[in-house]
Amino acid sequence: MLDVQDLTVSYGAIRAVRNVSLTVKAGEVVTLIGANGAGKTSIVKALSGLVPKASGRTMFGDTNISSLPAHQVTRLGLVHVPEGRKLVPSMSVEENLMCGAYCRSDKQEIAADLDQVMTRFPRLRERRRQLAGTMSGGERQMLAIGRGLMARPELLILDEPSLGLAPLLVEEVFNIIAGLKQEGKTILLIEQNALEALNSSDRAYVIRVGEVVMSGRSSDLVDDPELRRAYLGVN
Amino acid sequence: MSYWFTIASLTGINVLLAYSVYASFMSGQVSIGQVAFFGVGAYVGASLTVLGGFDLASAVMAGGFAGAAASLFVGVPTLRLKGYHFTIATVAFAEAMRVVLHNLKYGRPRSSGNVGDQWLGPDGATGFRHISYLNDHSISTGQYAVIVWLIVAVVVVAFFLVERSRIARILRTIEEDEVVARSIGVPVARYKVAAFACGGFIAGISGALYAHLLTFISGNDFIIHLSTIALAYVVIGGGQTMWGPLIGAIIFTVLPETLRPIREFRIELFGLLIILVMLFRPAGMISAAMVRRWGVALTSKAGAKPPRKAP
Amino acid sequence: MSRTQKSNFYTVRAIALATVAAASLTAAFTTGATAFQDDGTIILCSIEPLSGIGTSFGQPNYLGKVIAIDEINAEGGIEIDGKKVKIKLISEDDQAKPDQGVALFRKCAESEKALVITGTQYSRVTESMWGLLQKKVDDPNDKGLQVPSMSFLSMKAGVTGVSEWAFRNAGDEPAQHELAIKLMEEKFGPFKNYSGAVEANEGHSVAAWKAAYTPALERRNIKPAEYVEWYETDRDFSVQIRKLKRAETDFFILSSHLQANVGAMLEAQRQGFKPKMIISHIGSDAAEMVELGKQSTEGIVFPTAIHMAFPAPKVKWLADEYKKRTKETYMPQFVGLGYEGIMLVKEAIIKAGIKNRPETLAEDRRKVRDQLAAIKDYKSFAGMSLNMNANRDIVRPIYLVKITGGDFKLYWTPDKGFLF
Amino acid sequence: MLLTAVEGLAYGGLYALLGLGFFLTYGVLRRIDLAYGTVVMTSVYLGAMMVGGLGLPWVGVLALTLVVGIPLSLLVAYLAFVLVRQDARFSMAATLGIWMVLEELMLQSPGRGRGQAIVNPLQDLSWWPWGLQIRIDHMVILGLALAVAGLLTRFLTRSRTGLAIRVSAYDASVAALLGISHARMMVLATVIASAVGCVAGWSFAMAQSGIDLHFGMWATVKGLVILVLGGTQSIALIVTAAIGLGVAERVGSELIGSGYRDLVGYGLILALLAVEPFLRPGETRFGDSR
Repeated sequence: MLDVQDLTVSYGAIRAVRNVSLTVKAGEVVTLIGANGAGKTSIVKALSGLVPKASGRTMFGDTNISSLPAHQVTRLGLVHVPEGRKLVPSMSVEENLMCGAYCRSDKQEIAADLDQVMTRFPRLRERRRQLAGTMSGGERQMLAIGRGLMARPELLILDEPSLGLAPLLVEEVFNIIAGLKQEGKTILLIEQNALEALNSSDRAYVIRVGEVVMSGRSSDLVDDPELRRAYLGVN
Repeated sequence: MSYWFTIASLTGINVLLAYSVYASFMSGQVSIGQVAFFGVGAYVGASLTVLGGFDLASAVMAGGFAGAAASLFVGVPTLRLKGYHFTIATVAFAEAMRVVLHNLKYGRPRSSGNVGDQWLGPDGATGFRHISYLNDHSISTGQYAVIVWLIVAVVVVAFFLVERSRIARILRTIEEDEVVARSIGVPVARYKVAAFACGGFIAGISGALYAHLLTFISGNDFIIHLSTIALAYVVIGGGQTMWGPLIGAIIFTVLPETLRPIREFRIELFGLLIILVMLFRPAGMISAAMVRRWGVALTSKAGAKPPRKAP
Repeated sequence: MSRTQKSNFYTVRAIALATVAAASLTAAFTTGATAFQDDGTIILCSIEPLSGIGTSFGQPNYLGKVIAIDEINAEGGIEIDGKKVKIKLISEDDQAKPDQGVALFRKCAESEKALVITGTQYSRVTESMWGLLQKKVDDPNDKGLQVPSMSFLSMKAGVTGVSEWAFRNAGDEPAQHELAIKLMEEKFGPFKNYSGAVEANEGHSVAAWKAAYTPALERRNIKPAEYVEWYETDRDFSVQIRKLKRAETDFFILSSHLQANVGAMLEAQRQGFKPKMIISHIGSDAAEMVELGKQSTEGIVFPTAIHMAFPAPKVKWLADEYKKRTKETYMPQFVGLGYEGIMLVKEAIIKAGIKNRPETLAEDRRKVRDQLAAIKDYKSFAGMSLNMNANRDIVRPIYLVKITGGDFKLYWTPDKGFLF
Repeated sequence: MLLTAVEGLAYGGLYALLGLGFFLTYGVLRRIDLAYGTVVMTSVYLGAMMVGGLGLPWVGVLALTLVVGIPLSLLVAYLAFVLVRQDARFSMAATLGIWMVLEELMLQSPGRGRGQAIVNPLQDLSWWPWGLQIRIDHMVILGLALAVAGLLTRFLTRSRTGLAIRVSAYDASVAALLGISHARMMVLATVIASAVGCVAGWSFAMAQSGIDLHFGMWATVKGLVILVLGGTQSIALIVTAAIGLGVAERVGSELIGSGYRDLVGYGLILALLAVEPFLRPGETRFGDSR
């Protein structure tokens, strides 16, 4: 579904991402793991068009999105839930969710999806009139994922969904991801929490200083001794 | 020549006004209310020389203290406000102050006045006439320009020293992020109020100097326009370093005068200049990077170590 | 050298450079000024707002002056020592800003060496400019400027009090209004029941009320039945007009500017406030009163110095000349005052017998000042006779104009009385 | 007194329209636009001038005002908020420059800065219930203001585009991730804000039968006052604040005269701002602080 060849991203003279190639097939959950500052976020920002791609060829389905602006990429069904949630604090929960469905015009289906999201996250239904700015971190993450789902994504990119959450909430977030995976959603997941990420994904890419240094099936990587030492903090 | 001396005095007064904005601008607070302290300084300064028989130096100092007092009055309750709340509070205060100055009447009757000129001191909307200290004490325009620029020099040197001290770094930290400043133990409110009071003091001095140069003041002189232009001095000149307000105010005051040959089109040209500067030099004419570059260029030519990075 | 010393050194160098730049700039601009009377002309300065908010009265006034100067120079100029000398008018634009006004006044007095400074026309700026003048002539302790200055329109009673070198041709407000009130009494009976409205934010509206209307009314020992204030920038006058209407006064004195006048009169029309007589002075002599105010401003009476409705042929000539030069249809009195002011100055120069040499400038200025102070029975181009009073205001016979049928009609003249 | 208050209510409609334009610019678009009032004034002024010159009927003024005002607002927005984007303070300074240029251009226009007449077809119509004088044109404008307020509220909270504008104003990249074209939304919002401003300016000018150069600065100051009183969170509060201001100003004029009337308004703002952090800690009146 997503096919990235030799992606390079530069900020001025600095090359944040070098010749990264990766693929995501329909129905897969793929994760990018790596240390802070390894370039994971730069990769997905380039994919969704938020930062320009210096070189490389990116295909999404049959469309070449190498130089497409972000809002048009989203319209194709590649939906990026950014790091730090990026909700609009002065909007209510419901308004934030409705924003997710901006690209769609099927009113009844949107209403159905809204109901579905609220069923998935009952907390959001309870607080549908509350302003997003006044909610807790966990609730905001749910809202962010919910907003992403409202777009009916073909590929959902989740950037650090567990960042800054309490351990109990981290677990809940991974439960949600597991649920989405069961429903057959295609997901590209960025995580610092490598162990959890590997446990809930099909395949993984390990990123170090802007390059892919290792890739393979998540279940294999979990057992890789070098990786365990370097990223998982286990001996 | 005395024309250019007058322009020089006016420029000095505007430079002071620009620094009064800059004092709180350093900590990220945008005030459009400096004209209120300017006006208070003008009224207090003029009252002391005209009605109280004080000398110019004490009157100007008193004008400064009056400006500082007024700025504390508005600053203490409103400086805890976030961002533009404070700016709007200063607008409201300035307009309120204008109304007060406009309606102010005190002083004493003049025995020998013409019809309509029988009051010494501010007479409500009619204004405050006979601020004739300069004529009475034979101070020429050239001498006055020197007095004004001596005060400007003191202020510039003070800012030059502050800019290189810990205080400036703290103020810039507050500008960057108040939360960070607070987390490293900076008493943010106290610094903001102190900076604003310094601004009020400079504005007050400037106002007292203005009153004596103009010989007549009235509440309507102190409209909000003046504050916005004072802010423009800083923004156009550059709000990142202490050179910005100086350059901004000088250009703003001198350029319209040199543009006189094109007559009525000079305001358009001038407005255009503001827009152009904002387009091509958004950090103002003098940016921090530019000062650094110059500093490096000058010091390396002299074979010294490059200066520290500006905070 | 330490780093601080170093940067101080460069600061000094920068300041020195800046000083040099400023000095060369100054030189460039002062050499641009006229060398004194090399071309054998009499130099007059003219300061008024030609751009900015005061343009609407500064421009007409300036044009009036230019027309006068053109006329004088077309005749060869003024005779000095048996030789005709032309007048050169140096025009400065103060944008109705007092800070520019003081600088320009000094420029005219010291760099341009003007014999007389005409202006400025905006009373706020006039106040500051005249504050630079010597208060009393021959006071050796007062180092103020010693140059005669005449403003043609600063309609703020008392503004000349600041210096004996200051003169006005704007009219003697107390006398004007005393006469206007007397005439109203003649026509409508005792002036008892009256109300007033003042534009409280404008110095000269307030000054006119205090110095001109109030004394005239106090002499009659009457107080206003209602008195209201508004600001020039106000947009809503309903509260004030209702108060006035409730007071049911016969006479209404309007001491306010154009914009507020129109707004207030429209509201008066709406509320049905219709006094027998409305007297105004400033701000009613403008085409907008009829254009914007429509029927509501009907019946307003104002005293005028020179109005295009005057029957004198020279007034008609001036109006035609003004229309020709500007393509405007209405000539406000500012044009006439400018024209007449220059003629007054010319008269004073002729009578003063000046030498017009660089070394006699101070002496010449003093002589012209004395002649201005002594103006008596000067026959103006509009046919009236003008006198300078002790306040250094020109006293002139007043004429009343009334807005009637969408036009400005001469209402009362000294020789014919009420015309309708 | 009561009479005054009731009439002030009707007059508040004028302020409400003005406040809505400011709400869109300052609250939704979050631009500190000091030239807003001047742009509106310029548009109405030129509209009135052209109608006078072309001999069109009175409705022509509104049409021409919009024809002038919308492109002008877009130009101002492009100059001050698209090209200058580094810091809101610099954008504010740029709008100051625009303000100066526009005002001076009007002085040098064929109108020479003089007041321009605008025909008010309802000029002398008043309704006199129980000794009150209610101007029909004020009622029409109040109705118009309430209608615009209602439509805007619906638009901004219910419609897809309205929500998109709010997201876009908050953060361009968030908007892009939701598939919203930031540039298009900003243009659209500027057009709406400018249209509301033009309608407000035109209504005002019509109610006073003319327009003059003072209107620009006056409108900006009044708009700011309304904004401070009403905040930028809700349209209902803005309308309430505007109507409140209309009433307060009239009652103020009645009780204390014009001289100190404005002092009460400004004093109120100061008091409100000084007390607010204690009343509602953590919340801001000016939308999302980033």
